Amino acid sequence: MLYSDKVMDHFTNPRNVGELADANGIGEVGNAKCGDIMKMYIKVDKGVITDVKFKTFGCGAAIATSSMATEMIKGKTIEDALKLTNKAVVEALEGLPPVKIHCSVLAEQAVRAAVADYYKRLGIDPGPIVGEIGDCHACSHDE
Amino acid sequence: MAETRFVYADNAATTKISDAVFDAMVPWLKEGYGNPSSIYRKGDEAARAVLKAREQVAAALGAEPREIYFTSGGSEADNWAIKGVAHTFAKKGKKHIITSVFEHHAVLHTCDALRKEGFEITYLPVDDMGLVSVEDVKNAIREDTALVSVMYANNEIGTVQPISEIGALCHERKVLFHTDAVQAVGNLPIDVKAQQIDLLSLSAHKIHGPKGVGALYCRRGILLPNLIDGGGQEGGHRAGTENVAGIVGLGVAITKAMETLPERAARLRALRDRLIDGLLPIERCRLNGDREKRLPGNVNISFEGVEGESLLLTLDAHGICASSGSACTSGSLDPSHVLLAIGLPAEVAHGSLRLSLSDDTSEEDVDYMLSVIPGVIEKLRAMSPLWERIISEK
Amino acid sequence: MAETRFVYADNAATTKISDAVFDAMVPWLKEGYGNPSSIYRKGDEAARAVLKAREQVAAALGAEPREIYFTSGGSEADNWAIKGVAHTFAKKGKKHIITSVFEHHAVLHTCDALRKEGFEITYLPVDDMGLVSVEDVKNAIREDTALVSVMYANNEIGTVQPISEIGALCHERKVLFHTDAVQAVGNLPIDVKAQQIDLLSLSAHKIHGPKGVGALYCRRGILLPNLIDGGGQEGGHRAGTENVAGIVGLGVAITKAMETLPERAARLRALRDRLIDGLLPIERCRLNGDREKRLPGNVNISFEGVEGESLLLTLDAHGICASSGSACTSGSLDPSHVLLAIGLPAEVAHGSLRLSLSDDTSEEDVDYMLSVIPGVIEKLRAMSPLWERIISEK
Ligand SMILES: Cc1ncc(COP(=O)(O)O)c(C=O)c1O
Ligand SMILES: Cc1ncc(COP(=O)(O)O)c(C=O)c1O
Ligand code: FES
Ligand code: FES
Repeated sequence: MLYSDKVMDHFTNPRNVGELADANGIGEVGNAKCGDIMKMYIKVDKGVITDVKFKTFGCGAAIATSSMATEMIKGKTIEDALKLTNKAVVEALEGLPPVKIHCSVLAEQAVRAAVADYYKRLGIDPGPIVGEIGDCHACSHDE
Repeated sequence: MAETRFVYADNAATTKISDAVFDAMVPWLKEGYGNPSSIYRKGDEAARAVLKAREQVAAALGAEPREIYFTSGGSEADNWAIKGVAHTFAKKGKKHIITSVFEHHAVLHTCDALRKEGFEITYLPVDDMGLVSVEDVKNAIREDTALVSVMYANNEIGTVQPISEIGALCHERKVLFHTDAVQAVGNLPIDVKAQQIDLLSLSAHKIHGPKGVGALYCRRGILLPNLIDGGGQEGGHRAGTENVAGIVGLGVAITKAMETLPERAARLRALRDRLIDGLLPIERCRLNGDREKRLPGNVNISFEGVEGESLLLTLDAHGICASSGSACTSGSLDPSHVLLAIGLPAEVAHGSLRLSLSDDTSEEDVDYMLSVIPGVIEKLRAMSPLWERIISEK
Repeated sequence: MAETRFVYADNAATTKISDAVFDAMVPWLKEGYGNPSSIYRKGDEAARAVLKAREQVAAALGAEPREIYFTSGGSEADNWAIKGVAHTFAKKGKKHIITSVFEHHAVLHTCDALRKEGFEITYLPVDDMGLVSVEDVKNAIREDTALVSVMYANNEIGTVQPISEIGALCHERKVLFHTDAVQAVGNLPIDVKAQQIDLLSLSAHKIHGPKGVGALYCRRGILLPNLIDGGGQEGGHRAGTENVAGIVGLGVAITKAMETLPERAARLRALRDRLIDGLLPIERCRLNGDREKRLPGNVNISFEGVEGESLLLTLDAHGICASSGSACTSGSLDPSHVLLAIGLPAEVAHGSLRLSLSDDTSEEDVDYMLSVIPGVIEKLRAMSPLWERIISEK
């Protein structure tokens, strides 16, 4: 499979795993049929993501990209977190095999889903801010 | 948890070459380099070694030496048998082939290729225990059926098919019968004559022989067109300078495996059953495939809420080599066609684990796996949102 | 006559695995038994070894790694290339293939099989020096030509064909060009891009690598249907668990051969020329094949009045392994199609001797052959009624 050492590090010792009791934004994306579900918990304070946790059902790349994504948004403002792209996550992980790129897309989407949920809880329509979360492009499975 | 130990539990994928096989191969990789087609002594010695291996393979199957053709492995043997029969019978207007939905890809993709050429393929279902029904085969046979191809034992879930019954049926209905016995050879008794098998594929690397060599048994009287044309090797039926060392290795491997089959199988079955019984108490898991009609070394269990690739990678970190039916390990999108065929929902198929044992597997290896796997499942479930959902729904 | 010595002079038939190749293979026959498709480290290590070998083969040919597909040898590569191109282009109505009359049987019999399927084959003649004419290729190309397949160097008489010119011509005429380079690889410089070769077959056991492994170079963009369908190995284009040890052996063998090609070829040419010059003074003999456009290690001489098989057996008794174009050695009735193609009368073709040298051949080996062969010829002629007739006629 040829995962990079960085991927293996994040897979073996995932950062920020678990649930966040006082989360004020939770997003879940993916589809169990395809073998991937990502759930992201964020705690937002004054526009800054002060804490983040994740749970993932998925392959090595799915777990590693979740872990890396949480590291990359922790302490960032919501605006910066929304700028996180799957490409940036893949780069930070020193690459992914081509067949695993869709797993990194899932990580990007999980962050956006969590932010969208945060706005929804505030009674704000997340649409204009977060945009379309979209489906996994890798497959046509519907939930 | 015990100290890390290396446990190779993926013997259905490939096995380690045994010392006896390696030692038998070395002379042919060193001084015995003659070409078996050459008439000088150095060539003749190689030809004799190939002949001896042919006799060994024949003896292991209850066949005659001239019914054995060496190939580059199980896949080539499957392709040759199926494409060969298909193209021969197509000339007589028989363009229908019967196989099962859960064959190895070497058979399935060969049938797919033939389908695109205009052949009609019936893919028999398997029941939830992973067994093909003889009745289904019977009902599927038509006037224009050229071949029935049903695997001897499944590579993922280890289920053993009713080969003798299918053989008798095909014989009675005068339809040729091929079986992919890559997983069965060396693990189950085989007698091609008694079982009325017309064509049988096997591969050396599944039985502690080398990779890249296999054989096709083709019953005397059946004339297959060549898959690989050229020189006069294999009686003019399969060209290419013989892989002498590999063929010698196959001969030794199959002889060793068949010689001691009852004892070996009994030991494997005991290890297998201890592993199954030790894992099944884990919450929300199930054994895939019939428990009795099963290869002696095959364990295949699905753990809900767990994804196969991450399971394999975690086990690897603990020194355990295993395999899974998850799509994620293969880079495809759908999980194992075998697990879907026995009715597993996709999300459960993703969480399957195959542990396949061999003569190299020890009691301590089983102890170790039993000490490691439950904790790994627990850890992965703890971080799985799917598991969270399953638990909350119950 | 000198004391008996063992001289292996049949390196065009097969070679001895070199120590470097053997040493590189052993780890993959022992502890490195993982299946390259498995995701745990033991599998990944094997996958990396296969990848490295793919890079080595690509580098040796001036190709890209993804253009290299491992096969079970030269014959499989030839079959795959030719049948694959034929079946692809047949769909577009192009059912004409051009080859030469003196190809290896892996090409000729493949073309014969296609002919029986309805393809039209043009067999180009060769001149009395054993060379294909570019002009002939040019004249043979038609609107419906799918493929030109001309061997790089002939296995019997060692003549090297105008590959770059044929490549340029095919490129210009937009016809695919395949070359069987089994004898050329490791003995002649090759650059598939510069020479505009679309498909090229090679085999490890001709260059001090193992038997049963080879490769097909297939230029990027050419999509061949599979010869062997099944698992996802070789990018889904050639199924079967990889012969890891064999593939590693091929990688090392081709690297060693290409690395030191100029020095090695120069040494071989000197040995070859000494052998030719030492044998040609024998009465009524002739060198077969062009003297200059010739493999560095190939000697092929016909001795009138002598029959090949008895010559080989006598040489074997003197410790010399060689080959012949005699039908008697192959069990067929006609002598070598190659020797007939260059215009040799059948009775002369019967008396041909091929001595093929390699890095393992020493000056002393050449001395020994020169000390033995003339006497052997003399002895056989003394008992040959054909020789008696020839002599009386002159
Ligand atoms: C020119 C040529 N082509 C093809 C082959 C076949 O190669 P292999 O024996 O590896 O199948 C050979 C040698 O046997 C050869 O000399
Ligand atoms: C049932 C079955 N058939 C065919 C094959 C293919 O054998 P090989 O890898 O030798 O081509 C395998 C293993 O890979 C197998 O398990
Ligand atoms: S989660 Fe299935 S491939 Fe990544
Ligand atoms: S949801 Fe990602 S592959 Fe289907």
